Amino acid sequence: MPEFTMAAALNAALADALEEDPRTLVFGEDVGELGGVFRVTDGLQRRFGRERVFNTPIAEAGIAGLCVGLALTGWRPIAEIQFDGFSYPALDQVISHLAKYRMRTRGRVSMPVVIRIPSFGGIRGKEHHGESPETYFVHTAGLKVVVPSSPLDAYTLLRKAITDPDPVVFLEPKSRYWAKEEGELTSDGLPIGRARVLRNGDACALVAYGAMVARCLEAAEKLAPEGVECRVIDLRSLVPLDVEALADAARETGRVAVVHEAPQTLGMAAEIAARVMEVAFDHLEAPVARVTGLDVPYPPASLEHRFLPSVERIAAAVRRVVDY
Amino acid sequence: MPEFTMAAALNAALADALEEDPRTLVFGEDVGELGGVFRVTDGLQRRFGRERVFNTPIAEAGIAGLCVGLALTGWRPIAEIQFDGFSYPALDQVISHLAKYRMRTRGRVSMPVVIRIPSFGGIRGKEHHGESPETYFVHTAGLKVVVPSSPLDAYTLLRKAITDPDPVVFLEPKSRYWAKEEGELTSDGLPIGRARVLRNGDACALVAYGAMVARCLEAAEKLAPEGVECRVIDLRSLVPLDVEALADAARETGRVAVVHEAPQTLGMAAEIAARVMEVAFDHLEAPVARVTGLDVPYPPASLEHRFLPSVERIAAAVRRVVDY
Amino acid sequence: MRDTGPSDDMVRHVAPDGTAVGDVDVGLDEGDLRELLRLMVRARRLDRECMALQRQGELTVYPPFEGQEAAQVGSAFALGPSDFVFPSFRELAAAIARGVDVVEYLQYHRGTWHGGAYDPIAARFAPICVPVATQIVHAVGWALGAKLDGIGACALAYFGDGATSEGDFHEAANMAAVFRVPVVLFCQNNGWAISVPLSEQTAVPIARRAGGYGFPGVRVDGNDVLAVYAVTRAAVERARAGEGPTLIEAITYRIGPHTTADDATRYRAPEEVERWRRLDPIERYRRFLLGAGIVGEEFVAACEAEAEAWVAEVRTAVTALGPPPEDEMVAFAFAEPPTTLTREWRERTDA
Amino acid sequence: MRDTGPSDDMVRHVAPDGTAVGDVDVGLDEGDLRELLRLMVRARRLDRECMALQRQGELTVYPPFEGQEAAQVGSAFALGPSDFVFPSFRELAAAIARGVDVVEYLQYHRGTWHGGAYDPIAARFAPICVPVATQIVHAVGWALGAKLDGIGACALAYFGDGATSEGDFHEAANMAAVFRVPVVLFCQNNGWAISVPLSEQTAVPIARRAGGYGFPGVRVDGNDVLAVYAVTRAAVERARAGEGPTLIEAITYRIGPHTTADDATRYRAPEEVERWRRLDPIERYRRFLLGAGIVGEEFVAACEAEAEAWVAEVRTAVTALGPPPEDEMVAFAFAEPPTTLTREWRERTDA
Ligand SMILES: Cc1ncc(C[n+]2csc(CCOP(=O)(O)OP(=O)(O)O)c2C)c(N)n1
Ligand SMILES: Cc1ncc(C[n+]2csc(CCOP(=O)(O)OP(=O)(O)O)c2C)c(N)n1
Ligand SMILES: [Mg+2]
Ligand SMILES: [Mg+2]
Repeated sequence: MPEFTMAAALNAALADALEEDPRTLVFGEDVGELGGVFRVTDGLQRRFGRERVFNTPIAEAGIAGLCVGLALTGWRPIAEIQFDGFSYPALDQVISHLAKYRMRTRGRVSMPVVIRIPSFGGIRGKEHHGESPETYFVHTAGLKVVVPSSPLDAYTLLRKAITDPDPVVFLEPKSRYWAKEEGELTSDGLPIGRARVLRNGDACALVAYGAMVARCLEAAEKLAPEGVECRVIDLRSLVPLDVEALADAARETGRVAVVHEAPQTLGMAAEIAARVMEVAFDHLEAPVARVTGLDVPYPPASLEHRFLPSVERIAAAVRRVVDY
Repeated sequence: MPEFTMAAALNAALADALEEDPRTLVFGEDVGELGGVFRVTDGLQRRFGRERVFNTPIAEAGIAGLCVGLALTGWRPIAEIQFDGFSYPALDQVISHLAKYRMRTRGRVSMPVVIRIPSFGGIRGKEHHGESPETYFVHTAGLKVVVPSSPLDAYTLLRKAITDPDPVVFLEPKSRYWAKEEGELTSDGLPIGRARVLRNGDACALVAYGAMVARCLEAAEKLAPEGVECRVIDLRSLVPLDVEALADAARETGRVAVVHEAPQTLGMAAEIAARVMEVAFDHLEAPVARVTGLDVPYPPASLEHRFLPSVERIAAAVRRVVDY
Repeated sequence: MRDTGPSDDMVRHVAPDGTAVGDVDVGLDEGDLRELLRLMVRARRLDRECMALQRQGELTVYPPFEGQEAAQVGSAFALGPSDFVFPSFRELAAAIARGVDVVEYLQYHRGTWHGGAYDPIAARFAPICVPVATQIVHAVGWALGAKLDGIGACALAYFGDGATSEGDFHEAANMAAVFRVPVVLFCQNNGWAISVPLSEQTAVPIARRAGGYGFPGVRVDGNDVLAVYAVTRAAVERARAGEGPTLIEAITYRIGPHTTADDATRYRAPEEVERWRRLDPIERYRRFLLGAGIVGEEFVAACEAEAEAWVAEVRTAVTALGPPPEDEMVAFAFAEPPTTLTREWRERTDA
Repeated sequence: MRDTGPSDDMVRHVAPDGTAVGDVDVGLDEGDLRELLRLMVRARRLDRECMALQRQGELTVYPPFEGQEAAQVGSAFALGPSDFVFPSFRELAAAIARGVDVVEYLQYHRGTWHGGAYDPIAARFAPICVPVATQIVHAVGWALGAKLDGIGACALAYFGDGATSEGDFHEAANMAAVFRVPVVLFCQNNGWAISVPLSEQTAVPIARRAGGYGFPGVRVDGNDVLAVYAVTRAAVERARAGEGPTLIEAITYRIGPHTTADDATRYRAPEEVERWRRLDPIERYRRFLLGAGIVGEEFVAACEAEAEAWVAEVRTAVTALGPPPEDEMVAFAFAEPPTTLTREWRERTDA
């Protein structure tokens, strides 16, 4: 069976989309000759030409705004923002236009746009290179937000994001770019809006996305010998949220811990805790635990291990929830 | 006793701060001759001169960035962003710099900056004039975020925000600018970080901020004859959050409903629900209810009443929580 | 200084008193020349009606354009059917000239729908855009798409003097230059951005910005409809020929308040307004046409009568506009509303 | 075209072969002239050491500045003690010239602290700034504050060619012009923004942007330390005299990769790098000084030896830097950490 890194799987997804749909365009800072700072667009310009795959000036608001105009002329833009921390200058165009365009045109103009953003921490990066920007997008009504956790699913999610009629913010866990997975790439498979269960267990549900999924699986491995079997849920899609999967997990295990890198306050775990309480209050045996980043700016490389959820911290949280 | 509108109280707070501290500056779009589109800076330029109170070009990132530079030279900038929806171009400067400066300089450089933003809906405003931007700021570690609900407290909170050593995002509920309150203006009083209880009751706690506080009080009035006495909590400060006040309310009433205008997903109610569950799980008799805006872009004037929490919707939620 | 009237380094074909300045042949036939007047008369009449409707509570806040008719009509008239307009929020006159359904347009100010209740694609007129300068980037994106499609069409973005201070103006202008796309950046410099005068917005004339990006910047008397037409036409042809963007600074004036919520007397002198009233674009053009014998007084009267009748119809249609079906709020946010949203909505409507 | 070397419309005092071009008296005495060489030699030696340290795993990603020593040292040397520098992330040479504690500076690249581990206020050197162009706005804010304080000091913002495409560059430049503040906008045009060549970033020379804001734009040979000094000095004096901003475009070249994480061979030809190596700023200045008899070979050798010894000390100090106390993460986020945060931290450390 073929083996793919996440970077390679994403590259294949872009190539296949460019091949299949002549209206797709790939652009962003350094996506041309260089192939992007993570090589996700490697070789695409050579293969599809400088008209369909091109560098932009350093102008993130401009990049997001270009997407709006291009979508109006019937193109399908797939834009890259170089890093999480550089998505903020684009927020106004994303919030005020990209997310609202369909609604304000009474459904007449759709925005089939994908904005790819290498995101999250854990690579001993510089300042502004370890941000978890999902809350800014998830709270913005009108966007879809997805986060792959593995190479094969990254391919599927990206292909689905590209054909989606609505704008999709596609957050790539850069600490997992070089993780490998064996299997076939497919554009079928689980749609956006559906979570996947990666491990079964009835003691506690561990809910995560992106790079934290692997840590949750590790924590689950670690806990198993203690007789604590965790159900590990990879959310994949933060918007729409798979509330059924969360409800099932909460009803069946009675215990939920949510893990993410973003700071705690109004991180995804807050939403999941609130939702789980709404749909499964009577089944909950313990409060939903949040294992998250700290409510401080992302720290320098030498402290990031104290900021990010570790396998130990996840396991400890599960134990607390289970012992509650 | 004197009577003040919120606009007048805020104007007085600015005037008193400019008077007392010669290092304070007030600037933003149209804050000069015009006195701001809501007249909150009325007369300040005439009184304190064009050097201390001045118009800026239309450049919100610029306005936020100016604050950083001015704080570095020891000034205390009080900037106005004209409307909620126009705070988004400033997000990068706020998130990447204003919020992080103290941390990245190891505490050596503080950012005693206030960014005032007339916010929220309910005034039949145009697009981009009814946004509830608090989540974007609350999730951003390093900022304080406050929202007054009444004229006298608006004065107190603004004075405290101005003397605070850290950056404070000050969200003014524009639908309450002309609401009146009698009493004395004071810069003492409840600090930032503390909520206030505006009504007592043991059936359910209603938690809100800004314009929704008045609606909660109305709903509480409406529910009282049914024998349902609500405790109404005005959060005032979204960051820091008064977790004690929330914990007390949850423990004592066992039932909590949170009301805000922002869309539900990752709105403040999510955070409050998660916190309340964390600190008072065993006391909760019902899931924390969220009475919020919808997860869609803010609608046109003729539909905003269906988007915003109404007194009826708040009351209905309390009844559901109480009957749970 | 500049409020003494347009200065001399501007393109001008018709002087304020209606006399021709040099060659007035801008390539329009007499029918077109009459049409320009007809459109401006209509536009002004509707603008005044909207001010009245707002005062009567039939519209929410309204941003009048009186004084800017020539700038808008002259420029919009220079566009072809496949060109695409990216307006800000004050371009109702341009919308009229482009044939946008004005009743649908006024849903915006009626508060019954947002940005584009009209069909923006069919009308070749993007949704009304309030966040200052953001639409300029969209115009560049559209122009890039049109260039890739090789359709020989161009985008025109309208924006104000104040908008040129925003980062989005810059990112758009620079990308337009680098990508060499067919776009016209049309600035209506009306002297004010709400209460902020031009001198607090920029230290130099706006047209000069163009040199910093490497494309032409042209100043034109924005109250001279023929000059505006000619300058825009040239920019459009340049764009279509693949020669890239042009920045046009049309010097004009906002006779009314910023919006109906504004009190302009707080920041500007009545004499300034009076000076500009004497530079009225419609009056100037009327005199020109009469002087050149292209129209007679009866044509002017007919225009006014026709505008009157049309506006009466618009008024009836606009005041009949009710709120949209409530569930449209949910129906149009996504192609298919997520179940979380439909559930939220159901709970709300059940309650 | 431009990679054949600096073109002719640039200010230049010393030709690439080290001979004087016209008047070389820039108002520096011989001690200062020697100091410029000493600083550049130190800077290059440290830069190369940092590349080595990174390869040895002692630093995280490092952005080298080799080739840009004259641009940075010449400009920083033109500043007075109360002027304030707003660097981007590649200004270690400027930091050296300003006397910033380089070990503290290198905490950034060591990954032991963010932006400004040195004291930015005492050093008159703002924290290292990665988000492209954002620091330019801070410089304008600082300059506005300095103007209000009447302290006769000026701010200097460093940024790259790529940074001029960002909205923040524009908002800063325009506000600087409107407020007429004492600021120097110093662009090191090193030909590349990571893999994007200048021609994909702007359609015209960057100095031309200045005309769009109404202040002077100057191009200077960025590999000629005397020319850079002279041009910056003039801009600083202009700023201090209350005459407002200046944009300086220093034409230079990044000899190394964008950062140690970059592979520059993917996007640029080795011949281009070779051409620029022959325009080396240190070699040029060394020849000039030798030719003018201002220094002898032994001074050059002494500079190198001194740099060597200094860098050895820096190396020892940097490699001794351990992670900061963990609770600093919490201690410095707010003046007083909120109880929610201290509780979060306590739970974590207890766990
Ligand atoms: C990003 C943003 N900031 C602020 C505003 C508030 N605002 C609306 S119109 C306006 C002035 C615009 O001036 P100008 O560009 O000259 O256009 P004009 O109103 O004169 O037509 C301002 C500041 C806005 N709509 N968008
Ligand atoms: C806002 C933002 N966008 C993107 C980046 C990623 N990035 C880092 S350096 C760089 C290129 C900068 O080029 P230039 O301004 O010419 O400076 P140079 O690297 O050549 O010194 C980019 C795109 C960033 N740091 N900030
Ligand atoms: Mg204007
Ligand atoms: Mg560069």
